[in-house]
Amino acid sequence: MAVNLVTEYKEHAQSSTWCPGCGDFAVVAAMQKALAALELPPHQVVAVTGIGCSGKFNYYLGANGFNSLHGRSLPVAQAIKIANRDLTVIAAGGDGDGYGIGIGHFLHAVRRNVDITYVVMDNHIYGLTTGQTSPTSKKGFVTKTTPYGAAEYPIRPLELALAGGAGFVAQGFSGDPKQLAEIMKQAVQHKGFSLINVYSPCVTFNHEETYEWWRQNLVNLDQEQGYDATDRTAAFRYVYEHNGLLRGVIFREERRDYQSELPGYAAEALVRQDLSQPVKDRAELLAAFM
Amino acid sequence: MAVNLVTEYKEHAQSSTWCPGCGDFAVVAAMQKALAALELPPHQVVAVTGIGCSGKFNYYLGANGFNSLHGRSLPVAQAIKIANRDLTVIAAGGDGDGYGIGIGHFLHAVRRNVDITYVVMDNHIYGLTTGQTSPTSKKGFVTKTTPYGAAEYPIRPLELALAGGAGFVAQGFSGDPKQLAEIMKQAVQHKGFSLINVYSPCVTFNHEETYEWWRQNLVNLDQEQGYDATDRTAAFRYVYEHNGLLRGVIFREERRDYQSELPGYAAEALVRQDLSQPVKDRAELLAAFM
Amino acid sequence: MTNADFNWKVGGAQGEGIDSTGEIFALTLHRMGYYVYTYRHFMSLIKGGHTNYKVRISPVQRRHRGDGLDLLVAFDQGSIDFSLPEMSPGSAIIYDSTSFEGRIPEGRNITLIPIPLTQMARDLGMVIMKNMVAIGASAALVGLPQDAFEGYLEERFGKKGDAVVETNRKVLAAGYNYALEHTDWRKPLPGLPEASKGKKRLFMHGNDAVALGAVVAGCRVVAAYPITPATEILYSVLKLLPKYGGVVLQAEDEIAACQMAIGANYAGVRAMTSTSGPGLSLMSESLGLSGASETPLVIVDVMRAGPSTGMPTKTEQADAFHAIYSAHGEIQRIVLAPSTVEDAFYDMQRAFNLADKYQVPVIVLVDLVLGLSKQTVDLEDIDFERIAIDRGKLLTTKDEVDAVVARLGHYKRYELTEDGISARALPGLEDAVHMVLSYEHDEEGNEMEERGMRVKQTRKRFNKMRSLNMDEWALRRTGPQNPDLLLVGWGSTEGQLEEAREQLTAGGLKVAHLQVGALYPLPAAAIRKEIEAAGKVLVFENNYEGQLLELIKQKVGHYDKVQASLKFDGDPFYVSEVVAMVKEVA
Amino acid sequence: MTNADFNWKVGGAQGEGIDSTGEIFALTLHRMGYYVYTYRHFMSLIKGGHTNYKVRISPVQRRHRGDGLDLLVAFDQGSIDFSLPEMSPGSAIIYDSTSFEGRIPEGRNITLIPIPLTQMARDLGMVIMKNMVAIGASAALVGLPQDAFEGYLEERFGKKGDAVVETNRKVLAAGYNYALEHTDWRKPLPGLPEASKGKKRLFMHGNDAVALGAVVAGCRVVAAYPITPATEILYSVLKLLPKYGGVVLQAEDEIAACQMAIGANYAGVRAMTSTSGPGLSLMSESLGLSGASETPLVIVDVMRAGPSTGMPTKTEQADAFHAIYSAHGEIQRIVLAPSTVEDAFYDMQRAFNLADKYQVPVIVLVDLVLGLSKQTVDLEDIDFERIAIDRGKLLTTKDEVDAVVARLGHYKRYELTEDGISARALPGLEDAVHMVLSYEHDEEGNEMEERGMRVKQTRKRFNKMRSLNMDEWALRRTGPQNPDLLLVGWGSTEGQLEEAREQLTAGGLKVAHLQVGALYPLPAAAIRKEIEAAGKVLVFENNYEGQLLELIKQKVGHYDKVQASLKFDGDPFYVSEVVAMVKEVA
Ligand SMILES: Cc1ncc(C[n+]2csc(CCOP(=O)(O)OP(=O)(O)O)c2C)c(N)n1
Ligand SMILES: Cc1ncc(C[n+]2csc(CCOP(=O)(O)OP(=O)(O)O)c2C)c(N)n1
Ligand code: SF4
Ligand code: SF4
Ligand SMILES: [Mg+2]
Ligand SMILES: [Mg+2]
Repeated sequence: MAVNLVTEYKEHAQSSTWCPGCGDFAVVAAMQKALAALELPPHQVVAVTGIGCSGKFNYYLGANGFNSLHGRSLPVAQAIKIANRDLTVIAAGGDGDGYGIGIGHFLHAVRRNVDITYVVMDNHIYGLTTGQTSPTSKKGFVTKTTPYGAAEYPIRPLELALAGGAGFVAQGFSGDPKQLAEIMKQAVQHKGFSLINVYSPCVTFNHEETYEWWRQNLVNLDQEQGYDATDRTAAFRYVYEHNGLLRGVIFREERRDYQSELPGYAAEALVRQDLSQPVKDRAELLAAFM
Repeated sequence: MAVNLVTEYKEHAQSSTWCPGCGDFAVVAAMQKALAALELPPHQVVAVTGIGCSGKFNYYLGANGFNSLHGRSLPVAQAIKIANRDLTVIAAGGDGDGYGIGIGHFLHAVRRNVDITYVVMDNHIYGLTTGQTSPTSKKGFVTKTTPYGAAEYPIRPLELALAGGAGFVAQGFSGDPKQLAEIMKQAVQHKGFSLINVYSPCVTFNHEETYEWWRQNLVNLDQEQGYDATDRTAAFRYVYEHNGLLRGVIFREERRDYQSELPGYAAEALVRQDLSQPVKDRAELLAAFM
Repeated sequence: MTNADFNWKVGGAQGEGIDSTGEIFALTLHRMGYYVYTYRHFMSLIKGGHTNYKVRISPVQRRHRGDGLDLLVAFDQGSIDFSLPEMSPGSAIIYDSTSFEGRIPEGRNITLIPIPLTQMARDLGMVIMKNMVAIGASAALVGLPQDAFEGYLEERFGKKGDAVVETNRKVLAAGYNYALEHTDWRKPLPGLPEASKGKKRLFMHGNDAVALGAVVAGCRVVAAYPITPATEILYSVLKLLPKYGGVVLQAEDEIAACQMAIGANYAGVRAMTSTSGPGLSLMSESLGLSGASETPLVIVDVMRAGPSTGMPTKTEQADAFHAIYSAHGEIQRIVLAPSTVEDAFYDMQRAFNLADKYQVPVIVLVDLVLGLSKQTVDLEDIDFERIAIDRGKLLTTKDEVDAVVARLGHYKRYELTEDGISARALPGLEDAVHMVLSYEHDEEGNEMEERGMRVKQTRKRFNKMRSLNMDEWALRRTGPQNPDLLLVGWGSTEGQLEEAREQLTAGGLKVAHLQVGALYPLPAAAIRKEIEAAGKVLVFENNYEGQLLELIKQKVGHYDKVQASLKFDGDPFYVSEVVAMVKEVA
Repeated sequence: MTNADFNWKVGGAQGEGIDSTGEIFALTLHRMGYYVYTYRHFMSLIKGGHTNYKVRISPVQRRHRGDGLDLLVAFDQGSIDFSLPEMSPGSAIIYDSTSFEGRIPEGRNITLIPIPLTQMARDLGMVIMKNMVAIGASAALVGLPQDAFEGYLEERFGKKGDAVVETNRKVLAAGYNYALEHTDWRKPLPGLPEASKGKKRLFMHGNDAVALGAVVAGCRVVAAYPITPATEILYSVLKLLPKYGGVVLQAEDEIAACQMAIGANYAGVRAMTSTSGPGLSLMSESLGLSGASETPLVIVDVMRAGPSTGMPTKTEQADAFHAIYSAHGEIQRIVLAPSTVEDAFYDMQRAFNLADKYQVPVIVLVDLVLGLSKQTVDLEDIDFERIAIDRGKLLTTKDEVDAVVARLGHYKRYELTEDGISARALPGLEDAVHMVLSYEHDEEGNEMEERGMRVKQTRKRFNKMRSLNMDEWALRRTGPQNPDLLLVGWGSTEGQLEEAREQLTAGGLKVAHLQVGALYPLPAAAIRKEIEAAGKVLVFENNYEGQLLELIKQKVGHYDKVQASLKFDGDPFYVSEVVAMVKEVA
């Protein structure tokens, strides 16, 4: 079943224009594997992206896709889930998309806690626009827009997600698609907003943070005995002290998702409700205005 | 001198339209006191605000003021400082302004670390628009837009500032203007971006978090022996465990500010540089295009 | 005609309960069977600052606040000063003699009626009840029975216990009696036809009608960010939606709100956002997204006075240019402009149907006056039977998808069709997995830049609106054919223009009135006919630039006989101003 | 005329170094003394996908890429297929016979020249040097000496050591000799007048000119967010600004970028933002803020094909409506549209001066072709002597403030003046403490809603532009008076329209050409005169709606004789297309 499903995803996918070796290939493949493992067929999944190389995630995933605007995947994705709770909704994009222009939506999505999964392909660079500094670029990073080195401190997505109150925070690495797929499975299953930040190398424009570099510098939490992913402040300290160079599930906590808090929100998807009911309720509706 | 300066500020101030008892009065008064104590006369200060009751901060402060758009005080304020480093620049606004629509600018201002001070009058409500849920409203808070209680988890500004890498994070309370003025003095003196979140009661629309309530629930860090405001992750844990109900300086750290990182940024304010120099450098400038 | 009406107003400082006082008065008279029309003057601050609430009371339906003022209740001198220009000859002012001594200029035929409103309220209950004293006094002087407000007192204060009801009743009675005893000024309300008495009608403003219209039209997600004067739409919708499983999302900003509306529409649920100018300015990129991805979108913009933050509590009709032209690049869109509460109700259905049918953004422009002026509306004019939900080419079942697949081999979201409209499949349907996107694309939704397909997709996006004929329904016209003068307006000005037309007609002028209900596409052919048949044409707008007139110039033509009559001080037209503007040129 | 030129192109897959190959070729010929004009065809993806770089080589200045193609270097069959329509009779194609066998349709008079580019590069150096082989081969066939690229090789590879230079030289020579030996196709470059040989000229594109123009005009803060095709402005500015203490701020988004530009301008530093359509759509609220607060602002929009994300690497002229009309409420603004690199340079000065003088936002619309096409520009045409910085009514010293205080009692930021312009004091000056704001306000900058002052401030904001007469300088005209046909264009179409005019004139038609350099305020009176004097008028635009024509309809009038000639496939006009469109109607 799962294998067939992966094939099904691939059949719907467009042919890729990513650079050979781009980390994002592994992200798509891992997601296909995770969704297949969860027995979710392509037509029940919607992937919403912003703009960037990573924004083409849904072209290649092979599920339904909404390629929205730069930085705006999350509002669209949240609304889709609210409109049709039966869909599995994945939002995806890049570090510029999600933590630059889109960081406001990110933090509000975190606290709104709609049941979607957000995958950020974090390559510490603006790929599609051919190599400018991104908000996760390290201080001093030299790019076309920062010939003298980036002057800003980088955004720390994991710490922000933890501070923002996220219920599921994880980090993956394109160099380990197996772990990534496993994380994705858990994230999709998590009820509420889940973040997966993926270190996904840009082989064309970031020559510092290469596969090799990540491989040497990332601590794999799956191998860290005694790491407690249920203590938010401990997780914060751990991430901070490791300068974010971790992979695995950083933190998880059950919390009621947004939909569960909504008055009147029905078990049946909103999109399938009868629209003509109010006409029958005319007297009652008008009574509110008398 | 200081006393005269306070008078000077008051002379330039417009007459107030805030509700009697509004917490924001104390915020303005504390700022006047702090600036006066630092011997900064009104004409050397620019206060930039967004839109909200709190957005009228600069009308009543009596310094130069730029009342910008809802959520946009910070980009304007940062640019003013960069354009004229001799000015003392204060950005100010409300919880909706700064942590709702403006939270993206907030986090990027934190990491950019331009030398300005940001004061948020946090009343957990949208005041000017007459009482809707704000991003800092607690979960379940009943307002005009959340008759069934707010469904989202609140934004945690202190934790976010800490996670975002802020160099100076403090919290004040309108009910203790003396402490507030002292915090403000330190914040203005801090080189780099400083945040002061002020619990500033809205006496008209928030009947839960009143002066009394705050007074009873806030822990005053000035009286907490052994609190270490220089350990970021410890501060994070402390704030988190106290659910943000603290007042005093939460965290401080010296870090090079943005301007110090800029190539060519001169000691003399940009606004006073000779604009005609390039005309003299014609040959050199054109050489780049040959 | 105007003489038959009665105009009442209460004015004071913001925070004194002026609005609720006005609303009590209006609602009670409304329930008695009068047509009331209310107008709120308020400011963008919470306490202090002048505010007033005007109620026009008439046996016939009125669409604006009225020019004159018969009885003013003033809680401060500022309220008197502010409303003096409106006061009719023979009118009266009840003022709170506890707090000040009312003054009016010499020579004005106005009766000053001092009543110690605060004192009486304090003595009998509490200070805030000065409003009830004032209502009692007003009731007495306009010839209402003392128990006219009885029902309302029960309804409003019943829950708080009998004592509260009783105190209010007492305070009101005291005002009633005090007034009868201390002044002989009287002006009775207009008579009420027997058939009207106690007739059930609606009391609502344009924002209510937008909310109701949206829900009845099938809207189930409203994503918005609070902003004056549009927030009331949220309040109304919050009352109506949860019953239908609908969701009101308070977004983090207007960008998110609009993107959410797009997302929900994509998922197949009718969704909208409501905002005012500053929010609309943040939605340009969303307009582009809706247009390029061909995802339906409905935006309601309740227009306040700009530019920028401007005057948030004042009215204007100056967002038309932005609504029609904003967004880089080229998309199609539809811009509607209701003139009445009823229009607002029906236009929401129209907006959703058009958005679904043409898969474009639809913007509904409501001016502040229309949005916030509560008024009496006849029950039969909010006719749910006229509501027909038409979702256009929407594939909602596997069978429908199968039919497409049988025809095309596979489902194509952006199929090039005769009419330019491609069937939209709900995400979630088997065999209809598809991409929608903001990039240029081929029929399958693949991003591409191939010139030929680019041209075809562009043509398709524009051609699909060819079947839309605004000329047929977007104009409302009164008056004779071939008039010497044609008054043209849009939005809430209809009431004033109509009354002005009646006055001018009575004065012997051959005047017609054309109200334009859609700005884009502009019903150009129909407007041209009207202009050409008229001797002189005046376009009345609450803006500086004459935006409708500019559109007419662009889409219809330049005519020397067409002129703009503009008011842009944040205040709606008075009929007398309209008439004066006409006299200037006629 | 066109025959005298030589058109060369290299095409292949993105990521193969096509751009730098093209640029080496172009720059070398430029330095030899030719006028070159380059055109990049590229896509919104990093690797794969077709890309090409065309170089038009001429002894006279050219403003567009040219219609024909004399020699194509193709690294894949796709490049041949893509460029076939352009190939001139008698032209040739060098293709990389290592990777494919080139095919062309039967019956085309084109010579196919197989050269094992990859193989030769691999044998002598490394694969990427196939570009050098191709350059060598091209040089041979167009009659360039073998050492023509010598200087460039030194400059580019000198730092990497003699060996690298030597290898490149070897590879190039191999290509040169191989071509001479294996084909007898030759087409010499046009002759170069003695005076031109080795003449120092500039090689730059519109984005360079914008950057240079801005810095020379005194701009010291550029805040922007990366976006194709505007990012090059940042790159250029980054080269120029630090020397003057200037700051390039990469903002978190375009909203912040534009607000930063406003903030810096308020503080007294000339500041701008640069963006493309999607970014411009995010700046509507900033336009309103600049307009309402009367803070100068300069925005450069390098237009790409929309709508929405659209086709980021393709050209269009479709942001005019948004630039002119976006922002809720009503503000004044100025919209400039340079047609040439030189215009772009001078327009930046104009933009900053106008923004300072009128305290309004100024938007400079540059189309992608103008923005990205590097070309030869005469040194004397970038004349710094023509640059005069005029900051308008700006108070920068205590003395100036004192003079105002002496006159008015105190400084008033929004003083109601004759010309509508109020003096702007730098923040930081004693006795000039003041507020600027997005709310409506009185002269002192107090937020207020008083009707009279509202009207005055609105009038002031609009009246201040009365002294601005675009008719005087915003049009460029060639050709006879009272022409039978008038070609109208804006932006980068000038080159094509001008060559078309020359061709049509040679064909016996009485044709004139009018290039419009400002869209708002539109130089309406001057345009009217031109239209009225012409027999027929065609407005050429790279958009679907005919935006300039719509503006003409709105501001000038409707004329049957005026028609739109539109191309909206992302590709600029060819001269032949212009001529064909003319023939359709003439
Ligand atoms: C509003 C807007 N601004 C700018 C752009 C241009 N743009 C497209 S992608 C991108 C950055 C991409 O970086 P990132 O999000 O990190 O994705 P990556 O390409 O690295 O995967 C930018 C700036 C745009 N499309 N829209
Ligand atoms: C773009 C935009 N959206 C919405 C508004 C309306 N608005 C004005 S103030 C405000 C919220 C104010 O809340 P807060 O920032 O907490 O300030 P407070 O009034 O509580 O001090 C809103 C939503 C606006 N002015 N501009
Ligand atoms: S540019 Fe970087 S991020 Fe984009 S496809 Fe290539 S490797 Fe991937
Ligand atoms: S509404 Fe609240 S925040 Fe606004 S002035 Fe009144 S008390 Fe202060
Ligand atoms: Mg990236
Ligand atoms: Mg607040």
